[in-house]
Amino acid sequence: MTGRKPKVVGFCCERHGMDAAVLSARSGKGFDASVRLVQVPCTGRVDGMHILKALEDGADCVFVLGCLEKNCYYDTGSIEGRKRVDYVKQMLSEVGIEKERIEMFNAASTNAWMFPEIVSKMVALAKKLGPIGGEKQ
Amino acid sequence: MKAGSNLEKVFESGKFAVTAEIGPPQSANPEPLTHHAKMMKGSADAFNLTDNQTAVVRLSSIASAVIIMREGIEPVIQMTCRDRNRIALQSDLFGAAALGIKNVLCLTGDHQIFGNEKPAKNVFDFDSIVELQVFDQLRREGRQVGGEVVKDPPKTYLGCAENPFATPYEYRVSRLAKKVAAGADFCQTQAIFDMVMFEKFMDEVRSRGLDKKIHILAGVIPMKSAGAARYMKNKVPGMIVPNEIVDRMKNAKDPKEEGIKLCIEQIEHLKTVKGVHGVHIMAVAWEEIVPKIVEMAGLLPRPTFQ
Amino acid sequence: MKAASIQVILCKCCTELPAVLNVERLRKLAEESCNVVSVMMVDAICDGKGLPAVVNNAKEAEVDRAVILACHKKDIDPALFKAYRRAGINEFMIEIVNIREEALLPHASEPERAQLKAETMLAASLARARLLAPLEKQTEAMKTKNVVIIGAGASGHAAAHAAAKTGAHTILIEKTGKSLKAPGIVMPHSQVVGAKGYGGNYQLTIKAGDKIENLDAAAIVIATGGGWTQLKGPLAKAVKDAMPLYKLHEHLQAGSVPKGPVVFVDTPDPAGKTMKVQDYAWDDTLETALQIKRKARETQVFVIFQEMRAFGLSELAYKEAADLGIKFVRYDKSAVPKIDPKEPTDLIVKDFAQGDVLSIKIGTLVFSSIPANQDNQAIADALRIPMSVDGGVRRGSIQRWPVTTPRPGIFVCGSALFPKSDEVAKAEGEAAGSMAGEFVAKGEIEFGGSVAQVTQEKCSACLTCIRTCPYEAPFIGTASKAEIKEQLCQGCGMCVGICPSKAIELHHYTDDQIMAQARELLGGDF
Amino acid sequence: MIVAKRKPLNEIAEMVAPYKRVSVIGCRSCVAICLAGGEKEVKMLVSALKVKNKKEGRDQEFEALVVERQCEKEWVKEVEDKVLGSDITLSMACSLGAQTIGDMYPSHLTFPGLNTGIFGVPEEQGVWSEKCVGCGNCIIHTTGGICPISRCAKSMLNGPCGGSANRKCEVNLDTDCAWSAIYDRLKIQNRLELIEKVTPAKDWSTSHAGGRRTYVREDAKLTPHQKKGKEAVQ
Repeated sequence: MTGRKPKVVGFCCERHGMDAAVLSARSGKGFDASVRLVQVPCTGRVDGMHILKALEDGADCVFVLGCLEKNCYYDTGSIEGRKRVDYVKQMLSEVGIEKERIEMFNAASTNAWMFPEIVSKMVALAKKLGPIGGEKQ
Repeated sequence: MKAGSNLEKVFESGKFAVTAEIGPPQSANPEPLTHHAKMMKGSADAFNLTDNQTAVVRLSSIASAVIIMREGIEPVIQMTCRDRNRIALQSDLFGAAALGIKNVLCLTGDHQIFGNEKPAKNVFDFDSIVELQVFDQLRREGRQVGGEVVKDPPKTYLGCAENPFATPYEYRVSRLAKKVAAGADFCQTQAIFDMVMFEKFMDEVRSRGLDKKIHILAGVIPMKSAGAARYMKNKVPGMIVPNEIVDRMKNAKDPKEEGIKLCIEQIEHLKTVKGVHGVHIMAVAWEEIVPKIVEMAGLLPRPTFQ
Repeated sequence: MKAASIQVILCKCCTELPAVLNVERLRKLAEESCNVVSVMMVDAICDGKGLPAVVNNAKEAEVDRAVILACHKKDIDPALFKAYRRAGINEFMIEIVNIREEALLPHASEPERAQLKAETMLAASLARARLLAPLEKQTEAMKTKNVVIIGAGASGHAAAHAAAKTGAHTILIEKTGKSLKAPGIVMPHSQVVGAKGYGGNYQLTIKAGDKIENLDAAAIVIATGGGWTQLKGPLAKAVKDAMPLYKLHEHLQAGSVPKGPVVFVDTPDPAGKTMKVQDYAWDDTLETALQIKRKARETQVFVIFQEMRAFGLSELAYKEAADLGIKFVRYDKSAVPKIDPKEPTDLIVKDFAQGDVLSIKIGTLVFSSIPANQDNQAIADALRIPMSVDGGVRRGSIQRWPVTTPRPGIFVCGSALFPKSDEVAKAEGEAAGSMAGEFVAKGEIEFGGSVAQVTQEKCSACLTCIRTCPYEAPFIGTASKAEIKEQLCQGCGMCVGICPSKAIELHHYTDDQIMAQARELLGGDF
Repeated sequence: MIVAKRKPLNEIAEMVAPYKRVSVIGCRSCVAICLAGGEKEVKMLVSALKVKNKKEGRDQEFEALVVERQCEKEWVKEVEDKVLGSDITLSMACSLGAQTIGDMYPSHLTFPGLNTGIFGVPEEQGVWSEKCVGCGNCIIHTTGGICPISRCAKSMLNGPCGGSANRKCEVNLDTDCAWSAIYDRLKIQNRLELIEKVTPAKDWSTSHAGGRRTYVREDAKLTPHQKKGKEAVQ
């Protein structure tokens, strides 16, 4: 497979999610460049539509990264975020698309090691599954 | 005499009555019915023919009744409200009476979710109590529920079922009283394993004088294995099986023998409970054991009438 | 609507950016992009030196918004936003792009991909910037200067003193009747039972004795301290006269030395799951153990623990403890200390470090850990703040806001967070008190900005937002449609994400802004 | 309110697959409130179908629309152009909305996107339970305010049946037995005598059994004269 690079979108909450990503970069950890981060204030802000739209617009995989559920800055925000992701997963499986393409993760801002792991997991998945609808676009 | 059935005569004579259950086959073959009728003849006063019990499609109870009557034994047909509206119920009552069927047990019916036709649309135009009331009015006044006066009304002996072990417990006797008020002549209870609880139920039945108004047949189920006991304890809604009974079945060397022994003990005990006028033996898929149990419980010979 | 005119600032991050990326290419791309009227390169936006030039450039070019390619927004000096504001550019019109940590640092080994990614990020932020709208914050005057401190223990006391220094009126609410000396008003036998309002203007309901009183508070400090417990589990069955650490401390103050050997355990329930072992209070345990040894050298002292961390210079005490012969035994959860079944006065414990199984005769058993305060839940419910798993009050962020709760104007300190030693509790109390004082000193509440707003024509009044919001910001207004109380809105956007009628938008994070950014990011091929 | 549930997306996709231009119309009333057919669901549905089409290489155009109350002609009229400009309309309202569009534009195809289920009460966020079947003759004043027709699996009038264990329904063990609830309610209201009386056969002619029902408020109806005036204005 040459040419096309995988495309992964990560919706990260402004609190622990983005901080974890920033800390991992600052601690000298590299991660695959294929990831595109979109900051949201809280993963509870994520609307299923944002995820679906990203898939429509060419993302192979989408992840949502929020605070740990028991330590969410907005109390229940990352729990809400997970519910949104689960709902979209359900919708995807109904239309015959791998629901693994989207995933919810939680991290503490101090978990520098976690972010590169999430990225490599999603990039590997994107490579494995390929673009939705194959190479033609 | 309301209908002059054998069962009615046994009750009127003050004798301890025995009824048993025959499950019609899941086919158009009458043979199993004839076989069971021959085998059980003489061991009970009347035999219940279930009406698509647990919503499993079976040979109809009225047709089954006619088949066993050919063998000279008396049927009690069960008639549920699940599959018939008031038109069909009254029509079937006429039909049954015309065919010589004298005992009818009025039931609401198990929900179709338990059966083999789950997507069915149910009817439930009536519940069992309304069914009793309507049938009672038909036989007494010769008037249909819609007001139409019937020339030759059916003469039917009406039964009902009651489960002393369903919740709310404190309401069960009231519910029996409602069935009496609606016109029930006899009542077959759910299988009794918890004697203490049943006696409490009967205490209240007697205190309200209901034992004088309705003939109560206490239900028993002979069990073949510990598995059957556990199943009834855990899976059958509204059934209470005490742990001692499950343990007894579990520890038995020969569970079948133990099951028979237990059933006979239960019958012996029930005979002593005031207000109990008979037993109803539900040997589900084990019909052949009924004559043995009746004999060993000292209930033979069954009375006969002119 | 007037077309956006955008200023793009490229921060070189001293020499970091040019080392990996082709800055000229970025500059060229920016210059060629739609709506961009000015592109400027600065050495380091964070040092503030280039700020006047940047702002002057913005003024000259008459831009109404800016895209700044730099680093993490949280690390950008607020002076930048102030400077822009002076130039007439609203802070919500400034888009900071974290080129450093999202492209430069993590992808330094693949400069060409990093370059393409940076260019795509620039395009995406321009797309987002075009959709930005200025947002004005509003203010509301605080009705009082009251700082209400809940709990008059070590941390509460420290908080009261610190807050009073800033000129705030302090009101110390204490559940018990203990006599207190503190600045401001002290209310013994009092408890907070309810609260309304928001940071700057809270209305508390206080149960003072048998009376219910209302109390206005501009800020609140939760200093409820730790809870109280007894020995639990199998140990409790065998040892009847175990005492908590503070009891032993009182005995020592009164001059009596406990019966040796003295055995300290780290939790009242080593075998159970009722309480997590916390690594606090070791300063106090160490100090108390030392006091025993200093008073009665011959008394044997054992400290049995799973994890041990003394705070700061308290670590020096380890040396004295070793010199005086205090024995430290570390155990593991897999082999918790238990009483010898044959000898009920002997404690059997496996030394995790050495592997030996020790049998220790108990003279006095002291347990040092205390659980979270049982009152925390009620207070958290009244103030509607989240709790941590351990039953403590949850703080905003361990690094950035250690004594702040997620609710503005409510601060927390000491063992109300999780049990800790006196010294640490006092330090936190001081911090929380000062922060509360400073909060009140502002005299007014700032609200609005990135908050949710309902488009009433679209609202179905389904109540979903009201049920979902953790802050009770949405309510059904007089038009029988949802409205947002901006003072209560924290800008999380949970109501926006769940609204079935798409009737709510979160300013600064609108659907269009989020999706435009994502779309542009996906447009790049790298 | 009316509670509906989105049909599985594969079923919807199959329904609309043969058509090029699809208008998807939601409703801001009951189905928005029960999270089945509001603007959000409409937009997500369209997006999910587009993702599916992308996978399968199918070319379809979608238009996402929402109206205030799809069961009323006047509201539907507002999107008439879009409806008629499409090859097919997928209604994301209850069946009433879908039928209103269908009745207004008989030659236009209108398909249901939702399964309309129950007259329900939101017990908590995300949970709706049936409490009425529209039998047309309310009796809950005699049953402690609890409807046995909808809340009992067998619509018993003289319940509870013999399968009630632990006050739960035998048909669904997570559901409370309606008659146990009625018993408890009448007990606290000191009205247990009501449950002791035999309730006679119910007259079902007021329900759907009596044929399709139309309720009319004569005084609210417009006279032919008034109607004529309206038409003249239009």
